[in-house]
Amino acid sequence: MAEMTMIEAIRSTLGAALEADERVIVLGQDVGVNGGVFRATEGLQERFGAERVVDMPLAEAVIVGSAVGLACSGMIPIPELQFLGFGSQAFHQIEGQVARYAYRSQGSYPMPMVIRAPWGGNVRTPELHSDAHEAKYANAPGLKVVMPATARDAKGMLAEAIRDPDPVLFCEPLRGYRLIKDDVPEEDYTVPLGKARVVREGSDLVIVAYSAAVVIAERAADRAAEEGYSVGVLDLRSLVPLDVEALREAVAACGRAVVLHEGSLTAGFGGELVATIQEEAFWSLQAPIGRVAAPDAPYPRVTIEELYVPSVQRVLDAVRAAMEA
Amino acid sequence: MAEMTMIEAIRSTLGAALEADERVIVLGQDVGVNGGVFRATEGLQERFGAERVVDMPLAEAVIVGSAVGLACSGMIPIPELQFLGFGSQAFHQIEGQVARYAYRSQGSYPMPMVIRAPWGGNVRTPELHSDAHEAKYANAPGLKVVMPATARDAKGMLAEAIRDPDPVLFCEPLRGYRLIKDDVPEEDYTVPLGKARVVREGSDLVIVAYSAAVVIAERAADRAAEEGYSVGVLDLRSLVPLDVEALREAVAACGRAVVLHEGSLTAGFGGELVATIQEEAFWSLQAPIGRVAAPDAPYPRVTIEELYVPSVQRVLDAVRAAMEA
Amino acid sequence: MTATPTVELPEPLRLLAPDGTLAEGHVPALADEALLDAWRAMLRSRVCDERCFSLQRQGRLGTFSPVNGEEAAVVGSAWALEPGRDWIVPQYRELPAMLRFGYRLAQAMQYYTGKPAGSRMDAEANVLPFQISLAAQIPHAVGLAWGLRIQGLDAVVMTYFGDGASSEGDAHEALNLAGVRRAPVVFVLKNNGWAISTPVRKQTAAPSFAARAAGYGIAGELVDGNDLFAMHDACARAVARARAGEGPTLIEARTYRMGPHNTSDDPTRYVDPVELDEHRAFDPVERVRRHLTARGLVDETSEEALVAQLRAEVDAAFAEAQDSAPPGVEGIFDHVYARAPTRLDAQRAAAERRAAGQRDAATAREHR
Amino acid sequence: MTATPTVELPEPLRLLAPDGTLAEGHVPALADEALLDAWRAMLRSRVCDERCFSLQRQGRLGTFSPVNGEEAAVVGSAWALEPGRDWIVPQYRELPAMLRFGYRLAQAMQYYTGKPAGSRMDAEANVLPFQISLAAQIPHAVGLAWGLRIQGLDAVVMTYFGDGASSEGDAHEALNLAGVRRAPVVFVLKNNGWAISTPVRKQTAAPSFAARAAGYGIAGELVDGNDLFAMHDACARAVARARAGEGPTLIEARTYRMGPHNTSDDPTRYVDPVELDEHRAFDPVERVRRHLTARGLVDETSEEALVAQLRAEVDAAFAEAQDSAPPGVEGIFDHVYARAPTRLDAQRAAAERRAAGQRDAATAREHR
Ligand SMILES: Cc1ncc(C[n+]2csc(CCOP(=O)(O)OP(=O)(O)O)c2C)c(N)n1
Ligand SMILES: Cc1ncc(C[n+]2csc(CCOP(=O)(O)OP(=O)(O)O)c2C)c(N)n1
Ligand SMILES: [Mg+2]
Ligand SMILES: [Mg+2]
Repeated sequence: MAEMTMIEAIRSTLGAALEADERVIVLGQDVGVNGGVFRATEGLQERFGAERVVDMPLAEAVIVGSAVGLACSGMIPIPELQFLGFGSQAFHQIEGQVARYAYRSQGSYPMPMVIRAPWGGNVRTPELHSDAHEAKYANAPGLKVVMPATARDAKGMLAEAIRDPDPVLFCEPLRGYRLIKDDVPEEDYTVPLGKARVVREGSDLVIVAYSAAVVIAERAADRAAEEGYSVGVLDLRSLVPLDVEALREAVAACGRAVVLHEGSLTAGFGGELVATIQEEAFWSLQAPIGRVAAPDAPYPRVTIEELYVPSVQRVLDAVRAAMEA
Repeated sequence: MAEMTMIEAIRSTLGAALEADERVIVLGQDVGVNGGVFRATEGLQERFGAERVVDMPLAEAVIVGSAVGLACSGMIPIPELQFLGFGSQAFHQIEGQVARYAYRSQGSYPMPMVIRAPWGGNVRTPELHSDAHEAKYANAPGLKVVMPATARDAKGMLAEAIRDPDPVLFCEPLRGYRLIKDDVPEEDYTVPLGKARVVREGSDLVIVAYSAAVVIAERAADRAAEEGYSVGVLDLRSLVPLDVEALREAVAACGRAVVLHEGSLTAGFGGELVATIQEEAFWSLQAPIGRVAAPDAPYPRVTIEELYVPSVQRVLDAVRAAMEA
Repeated sequence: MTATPTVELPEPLRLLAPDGTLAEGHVPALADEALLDAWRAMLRSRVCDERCFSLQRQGRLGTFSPVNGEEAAVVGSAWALEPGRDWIVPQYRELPAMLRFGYRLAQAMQYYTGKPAGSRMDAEANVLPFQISLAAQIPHAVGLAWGLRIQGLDAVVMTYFGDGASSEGDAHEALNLAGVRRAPVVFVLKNNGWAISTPVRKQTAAPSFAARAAGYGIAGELVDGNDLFAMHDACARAVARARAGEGPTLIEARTYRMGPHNTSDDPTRYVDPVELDEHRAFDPVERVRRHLTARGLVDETSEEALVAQLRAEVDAAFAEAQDSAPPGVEGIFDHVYARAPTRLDAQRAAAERRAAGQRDAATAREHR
Repeated sequence: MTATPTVELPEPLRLLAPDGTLAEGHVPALADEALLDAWRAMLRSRVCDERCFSLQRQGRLGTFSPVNGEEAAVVGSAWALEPGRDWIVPQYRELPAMLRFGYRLAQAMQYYTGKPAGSRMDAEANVLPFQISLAAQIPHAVGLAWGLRIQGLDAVVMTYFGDGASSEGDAHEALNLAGVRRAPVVFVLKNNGWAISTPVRKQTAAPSFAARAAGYGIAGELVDGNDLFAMHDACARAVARARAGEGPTLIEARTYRMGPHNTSDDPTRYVDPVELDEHRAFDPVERVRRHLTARGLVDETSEEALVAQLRAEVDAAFAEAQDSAPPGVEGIFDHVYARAPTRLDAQRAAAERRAAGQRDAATAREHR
């Protein structure tokens, strides 16, 4: 065990994957000499050479699109989107090609690809850099969407995503890159996709969250505890596959839930969570499931981002509302 | 009143808009000489000239992106995506530019644009042509998403969308272009965005649907009636703005709901609908809200599309399940 | 210092005159059995186009895009590659090229009749599936070529796209990346004059697409796309360069779409019949026929026999495709994921129950 | 018939030598008051870069991308347009051009300090906001130029993008459309050698970006981007062509990014200090200074006074931006829609209640 930041965890998995399997190739903007703008790939080009850790032209669609071709040739590409927000430039390649190439070719050309993409708010980035787009990708069948909340999961889930024969969008929270720091086993291990993590148990209500929002959920649970509520936290870890079982169990046990995400409300992933919970645990529900999400507005400029990103206070309010309903 | 197909209704509104306002410009692939591959713009280039009904190069991002610039210049552009599925090529321009240009410029550059896009299944099209992407666009704040189900609404809502100062994605169901035919007032009129249509009342359950799925909902309601269930149908008409009030009222009145859409389930718009309903009418709910949607798989080839697109039978099964819960 | 707006461009490379005579002194590399094989492929393509059109009109086939008029562009280029070693990355109008690289006619017929198996590739086939998303395959071709080279193979990848698709961002990004990586790709841009109803003059102001090569630091060549020998010659040189590690080439094949865009299209709405007629004089099949006839390699009788044989081939392929039943529920769910989410498995189980005529006990169950 | 892989390219247009002497016989169109105005703009840019960097280091400013080294490219081009008539569509590194067309320095400071008002344009400003999405503004520029022409205005639109952004699909689609529509646009591609850490040789294999123009049937010119007069001259000709309805021009301004990409970047990781030093000899500001000094138009004393004045200007602008409080909740909700969905209004009301310290009675209520 060693304490590691999330960025260190990711870097170590990338290094191990490049080490372990010749077919692995890392490609993206500034991933080589510069080691990535957040240093996720720092030192990798030095270790593995410029043919395996490749600085690409500034063009997201061909970063992802050439990765499709690399996969067809038998490689395991790990393209990086410098920011998830610029995945929109490659959206047709991701949802229209990566996600369905195995299906289209009826298994002839699997896509064992991992698209890495940082995102997330409250880190004072310029416009478009913080945008939460996970719901759009979760609605692209054929793709898996992974959103780790801890360094330990980042390491183990990235390792699993690379081994997984299906294409994975691996979303890394900017806020967590250096702030999230936890005990990470030094040896190689994997964390399965589609198994949620019970962060804490609670008998009154469960907050369902993922990625950097898990920390917000925990703080809100702490605050709720001060008010006498026993609030659990469920970290989904991946949106696709979705751990339906864990959602059912968590809500069946306590009868109340709040779902939380950073992206805007309408058609955000929270809708999916509420729908799934009420399908699975309707008869246990003792109050409406609360949704805490950003408003239906674009991510704002930095001076007011704290008014936009869901706060501990908002989650706490939702917990109270559910408890008092 | 005259009976009109949906395609005729759309064509008539486009003609009227070009007639009424010099700033209106229609642009897209094959919209000119050919009158659009579905003839939505037939005859318009002859009437208004090649400078107002413009055949564009085959490049969705610049069809939409140049429309942003046209709007900045004071025009009212109506770009056409030949199919909604190819909106993914322009996704960065739609979600990142069109949807937020007014916000970014703090009102300096409004985007009074209507992006027209046909979509929808069971019409034997090649791959990607039938894809339902509405949930992804509904998650793009700043954009409105309109999905009419009747010729009358198509005419009136397109007219309203063109007048609306905000950008609108106007999704036209391929299946309805010629099959949907109803009485349409000949004079100019508008149908507001964000007001759902009560297709029929029902005291047991309400099916919430939009676009071509409304017909499926109606048939299922008919079949349910044969089994003694009084089932209402609510046609949402637009996803953004969402008629939350109508959802609440419809469900509060009967206590049971099934939501229906053609796109795949996970992170589809059905999740939003279920979440909204249970937020608004939780205490009225007598059974879990059923979701009927396509599976989490890409739209398949034509020989098996009927196994994919939600059928009357599936909706009926969901109605029964809710009634028997 | 000023680059003039329009660069003066050479005429397209032409080696075979419309009357079937070869350019003075040119000895085509495409000769003997390979030439006759190419000829057969061109005729097969015509026969297949005709047959598919009539089947579509009878409602027995889905949407179909004929090759009609572009046979030399497709065959001349693909015959410059080596089957079993090189690769084809098609758009949707290059069936003869795909067939040479291991795609089977019966699979094509499955594709045209809307069966998923039509895009499943045999293990030994070096072909990617038809691509509906215009230009999306071009980045794939570059990645494929790059990946094969990483693995020490000296394969060359040939990819096709149209004058319309050339306007997509993907075309640009891929051509540029190919230049940077010196990927062994031959880009065959078939300029057939039309993107559905959009004539090429509305597609671009460029006097030639080949002129784009210079902007990517790659080789470019403008070729008479209705000339089998010119296409083969230019592509063979491009393949040799690619194989030698000298990077990609952009070939503009100037050709002409002799029929409708596809079975849903009505070109009388927008094609000037006079223009169409003018182009008939340059028919690529007729041109090769004249040449082979003059050389005594084919005659009417032998062609009749060949056409009859090709018809039988196409009919057999169609019959085979007809015989393969479309999949059931598994056709929706298989291969979406190699490791499907449990929720998808639940959806599949529900769909299977429905297909078996069983009513769903509870719809919720299928979303697990 | 074969276009060779790399077209032999002329040297960039240069009119002002690094030592400040003008090319034999050249009489610059940029003269008198306009020249001094351009000089002031270049110096203002330097002063602003320095000031913003130090403010950022103190934590008083957000992410900032300096113009440093590209002053001639930006000023020379923008001074070829007519304020009040023509338009600027920027990326993010062209503040001096924006300022000439009605954007105010205090607004820029609001932008850099992360205030939404920084992208609100005054009614009389002919500028679009800073664009973060690389190359996304290029289609906008084409549409804007097209739309202004439809409305009978003979305005010219100048848009800027970098060597990195040039690889994006949007750049291609927009250049091509501009050619087709003969839109009055001048595309200024500032090739500053870098896209963050990516050198231009990894960005493209093209020997020159100007060579791309031929592939769109538009004019192209390669210009020494550190030469104020050459930039002005080439752009003035491009503007004249555009105004006369002769279509767009792609100008490649060869320049060099003299500092970090932005305030978060550490170029010592990837820039060879020797290379950087070499480029210092071509500093665009120094070059104009030498020229103006030789002509007796400026001297050390006058420059000192000017710099002091510019510093005061920048400080005043920063102070003004500081004084404008960031918005409250309205900054999140205003202008998202002109006619907001009722649900958004409910979210706004809830946010206002929260901001007022009131607890939400029921979260559900805000989703109305
Ligand atoms: C990205 C995308 N946009 C639009 C379409 C619809 N579409 C299908 S074929 C076609 C025209 C293609 O023209 P071209 O690339 O010249 O190829 P050709 O059909 O002439 O071979 C269009 C617009 C599509 N399939 N993909
Ligand atoms: C579409 C998109 N992709 C990635 C980024 C992240 N990014 C910001 S600046 C930059 C480099 C830009 O290089 P260039 O276009 O040459 O402009 P320069 O900064 O040199 O002026 C990158 C990759 C972005 N802003 N937009
Ligand atoms: Mg074509
Ligand atoms: Mg640059």
